[in-house]
Amino acid sequence: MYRETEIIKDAPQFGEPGFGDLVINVGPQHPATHGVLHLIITLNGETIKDIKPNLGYIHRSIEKMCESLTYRQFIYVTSRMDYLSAHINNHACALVVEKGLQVEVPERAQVIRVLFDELTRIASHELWWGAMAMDLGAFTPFFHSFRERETINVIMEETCGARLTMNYYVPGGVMWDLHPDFQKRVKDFITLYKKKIHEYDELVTGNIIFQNRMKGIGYISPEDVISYGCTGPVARGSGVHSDIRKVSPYSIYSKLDFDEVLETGGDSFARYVVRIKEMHQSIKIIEQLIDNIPEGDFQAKTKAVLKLPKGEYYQSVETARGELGVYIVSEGGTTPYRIKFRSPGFSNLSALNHMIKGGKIGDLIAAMGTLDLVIPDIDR
Amino acid sequence: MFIKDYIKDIASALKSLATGMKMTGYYFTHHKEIITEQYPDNRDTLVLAERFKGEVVMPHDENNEHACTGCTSCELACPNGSIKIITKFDVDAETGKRKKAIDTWVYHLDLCTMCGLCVEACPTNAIKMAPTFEHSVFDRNKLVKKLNEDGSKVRAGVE
Amino acid sequence: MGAASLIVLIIAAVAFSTIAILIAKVVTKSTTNKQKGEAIECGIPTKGPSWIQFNVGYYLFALIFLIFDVELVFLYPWAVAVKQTGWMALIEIVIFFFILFAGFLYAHKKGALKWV
Amino acid sequence: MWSFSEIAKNIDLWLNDLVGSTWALVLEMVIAGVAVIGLFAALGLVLVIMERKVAAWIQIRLGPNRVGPKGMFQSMADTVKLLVKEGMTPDGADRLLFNVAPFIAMIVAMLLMAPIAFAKDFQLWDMNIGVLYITAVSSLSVIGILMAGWASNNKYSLLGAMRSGAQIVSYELSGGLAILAVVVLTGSISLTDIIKAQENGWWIFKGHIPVIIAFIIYIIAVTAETNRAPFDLAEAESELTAGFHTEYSGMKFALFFLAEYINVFIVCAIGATLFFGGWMPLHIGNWQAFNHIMDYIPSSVWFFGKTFFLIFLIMWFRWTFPRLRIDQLLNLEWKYLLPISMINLLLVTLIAILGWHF
Amino acid sequence: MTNEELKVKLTELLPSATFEEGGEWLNVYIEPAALPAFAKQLKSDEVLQFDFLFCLTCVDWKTHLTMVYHLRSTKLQHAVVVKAKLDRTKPEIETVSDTWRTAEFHEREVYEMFGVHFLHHPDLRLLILPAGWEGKNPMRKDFEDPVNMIKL
Repeated sequence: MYRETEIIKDAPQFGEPGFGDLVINVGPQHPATHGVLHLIITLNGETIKDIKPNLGYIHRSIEKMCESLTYRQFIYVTSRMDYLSAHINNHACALVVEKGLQVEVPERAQVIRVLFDELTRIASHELWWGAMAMDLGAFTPFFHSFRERETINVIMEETCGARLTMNYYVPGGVMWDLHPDFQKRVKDFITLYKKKIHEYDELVTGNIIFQNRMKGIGYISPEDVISYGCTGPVARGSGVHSDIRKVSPYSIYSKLDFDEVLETGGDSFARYVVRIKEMHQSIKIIEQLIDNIPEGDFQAKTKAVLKLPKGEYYQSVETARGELGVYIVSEGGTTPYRIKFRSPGFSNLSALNHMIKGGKIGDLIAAMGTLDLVIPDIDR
Repeated sequence: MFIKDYIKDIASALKSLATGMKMTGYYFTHHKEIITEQYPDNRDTLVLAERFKGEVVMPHDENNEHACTGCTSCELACPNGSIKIITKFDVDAETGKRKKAIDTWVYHLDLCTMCGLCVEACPTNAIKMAPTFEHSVFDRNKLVKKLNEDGSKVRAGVE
Repeated sequence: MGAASLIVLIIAAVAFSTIAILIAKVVTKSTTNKQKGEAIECGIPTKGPSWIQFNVGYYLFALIFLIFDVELVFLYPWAVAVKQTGWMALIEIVIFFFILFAGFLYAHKKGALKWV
Repeated sequence: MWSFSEIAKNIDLWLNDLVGSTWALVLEMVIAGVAVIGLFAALGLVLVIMERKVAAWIQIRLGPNRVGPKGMFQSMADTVKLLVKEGMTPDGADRLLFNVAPFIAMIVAMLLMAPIAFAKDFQLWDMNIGVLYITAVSSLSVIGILMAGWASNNKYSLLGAMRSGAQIVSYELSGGLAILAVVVLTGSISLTDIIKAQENGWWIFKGHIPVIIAFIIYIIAVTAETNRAPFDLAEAESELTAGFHTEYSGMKFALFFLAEYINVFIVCAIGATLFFGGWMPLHIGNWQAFNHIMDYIPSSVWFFGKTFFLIFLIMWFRWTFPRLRIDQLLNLEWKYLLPISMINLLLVTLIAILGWHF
Repeated sequence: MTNEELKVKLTELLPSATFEEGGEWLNVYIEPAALPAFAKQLKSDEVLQFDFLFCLTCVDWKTHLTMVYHLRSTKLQHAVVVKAKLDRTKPEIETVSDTWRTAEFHEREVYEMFGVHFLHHPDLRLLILPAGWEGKNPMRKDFEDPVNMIKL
């Protein structure tokens, strides 16, 4: 309808705050930052001239902590990084330890891991969807998305014993076998999801106000996406082929039939569409696997005390927010010598200033919503 | 045509708004869809998954015996030091041999992150996670618990 | 009750608000400290003054509004008289709107209706 | 059948007998003042619980359900909570303006009550320029908001107030033009006359499509004028934390809150009066039997029923739609609502002159 | 490109570079001074096109610091690890944030955690740590903080 937003392709250059400029702190206690992100914004009227992020309000130095934890123990801390895709973080750590130990993970464990990864991805996107709509001023989607997310949480709780920070993956497999009800529960979830998913389009995607708030906002070009190191739906919204599950497949992803969702818009709406379509792809993966869980062990035999050979190990996985890399430097001991988490949110946040410069305050909220920032993931 | 596009725009916009309102209207009139749980009221019927990791407990059987030998592998496995095992030496009444046993199994619930690594590490399955979650107390010290009961012993045959 | 009702209403509003605030003053226990008096800005002390000249972006809207609002006031007597006047009223208003609309289109062309 | 007007008349007679005409007038004023305050408070309580319940049911929740039966006294508990909260004034604030702003908001909300006909022959002041009065007074509410936003010495408040200024200034035009559609059809700006003109059917049914368009424009414009979502930019909580009342707490906040709900009630009452006949029961042309049955329902029930339906509509909007951005909001007004309402007014004029309306 | 081909090509670009294999990817050790020019070449070279810096970090080896740059090409899908040894007492290196803009934030993180000074960085301030932490570098191995650290 009254679509007027021009895509600001080249971020305008502004000088230092001058006459008539307001410097406003958004966050750390702000409803739209989903946590304790602190942005120092320079405003001219309603137009944003500059954004300076200020991080670290929940920095726990997880990397330093991991240096004193053994290879079995450090996995649990990573659940607390990006708490919305805790399983996938754990997966990355388990994979990197297995890579160092050269352990063959049983087929059953791999399938279980992929199933839980995809369920986590859906749950994460559901929460993002609700929270993003809430940022834009619509409260109802938040509650509707939690209805489906709750179903996933129940599945998690039943098998893993927790709802958010599960610590279910261990080096060599998973901690326990699946709960007997797992398959039935997942199928129930798929039925519910398919019954309710059209409401997402009715309530939000098709809404004219929503589309106008989203289209043309927070544009970032493919070159800038690569330069800023953005990954995940942010990169794919600009058409950059960046899904780690396709780029360098891990676990059993190379054998699965799913598509990498690519949109070429580069704006908030493209990122939104990518996430919505990714949920469908995750459902597709779950449907392929849920009836074909192979029998066998759920955990490979590993030694009681794990020692990674001297060397450097890197493994990246695709979390709900993008590429999570785990870089371990081992000196041959029981604990990592140095560990580095390349978190997706950190790089995605660095592109925020570039995206929003010259936009309005409302655009900041809309663009930040589609970046899907999880603050513990950025601060670590 | 400008006017035609203009009207078309408005029509499609109104339609999209009406679609959303139809959906919310549906939920407004269909109270069966409500999913709220009324938590403190449904305590009696609340079923938690049996695997739910709420706190570490040490099951004792009817003879007040448990399976913990005091090997401290759980203490070593714990990533944040919420377990502290104080051992003592028991004298076996029949053979007269001195045997290592636990004196106090201290559990810091206030430090615990419910990762379940201690349960995994236990060689004798002496501890397990219990599906409880109402841990709030006014004094933090109350969260430091002694898991083995007074006068309890190691079950015979557990090594 | 007539025009006196307006005085009654104003007194009622003031009385209601005053009583409510006074009751609240009596009931609550008030403390002061330095942090309490700070302006709320997400927990960070404000940087620079808030009372500055800044670009509100709708100065032109206000001007155009003025024109249209005056027009709206003119329309009230016209609207009351439409039925008696008949066709003449329609012709007059078409001319009136035509002039207004021309000005409106001009403003639009000039970019006055764009929030900056 | 009893009616409000007869009760009022009887009280008037009784008081005149008792204390003489001068004191009777004073006493009547006091009674009216107390009644209005009572209505104010009652409306606040009812609308807050209504909003919360509507929101809850749309959001597949139960909503308040602890205080009283089904949580019906929740808003009482809210009031008590707000009453015992400390009302703070920030150090840097302009104290006079800061404290006066809620009074302005309340006075404006209260003044708008004057011409509304709550039931048959029951209104405070049957003024002959009712529509004009409402248009004029309702635009004053922006002053309270601007004062509050400016006086707070808070950047969020300032931005919220400025937005609110632009918004209310703009949406007044299309709202006024939508009201004019009914004025043209009636040929009068007295609310009594407008209600009388709907004796054989409400304007929304009698006036063909142009009146329906006028109604839609009216409901959009008043949603914006009362700062309700999706036009709640002045207090957009995800952008400006709480907009112009960020710094307000305790009872002063409650007054703003109350004024907002009363404003919603009033604009809906005006909407009901203009397009749905106010207290006028549902009459269809000359179906005497049907009209007679409808007359059995008291006129105040008709009035409140229609008003609350419109209030529900506005609440329904709020819990369905996302918020607009400030420039989109103004675009909607200046590029869509204003031209459409102008053309619509021409169409209505045509209908009125040709006498096509029923 | 395979690791062998990369080795040949990189030696062409920078003869002083030394290589180390064994990990997943080829490790290139370079002199810190050669970094900015080398980085630009890595990005712009037709057959290399390392346009994506996906991980930038630092390792404290107690005797020296090592900057680690993980690079990948989004078009050609090969990867390389560039490393540069720094003096531990006065660590300084040129910024690469003009080549890969993601480095701006990562370098700020390394700056506060390891105390590495990035020359010509556009905005080298503390990012995560609160004001007043300058000079103390938490991720170094010899860092002790009696207040905030809990020893297990």
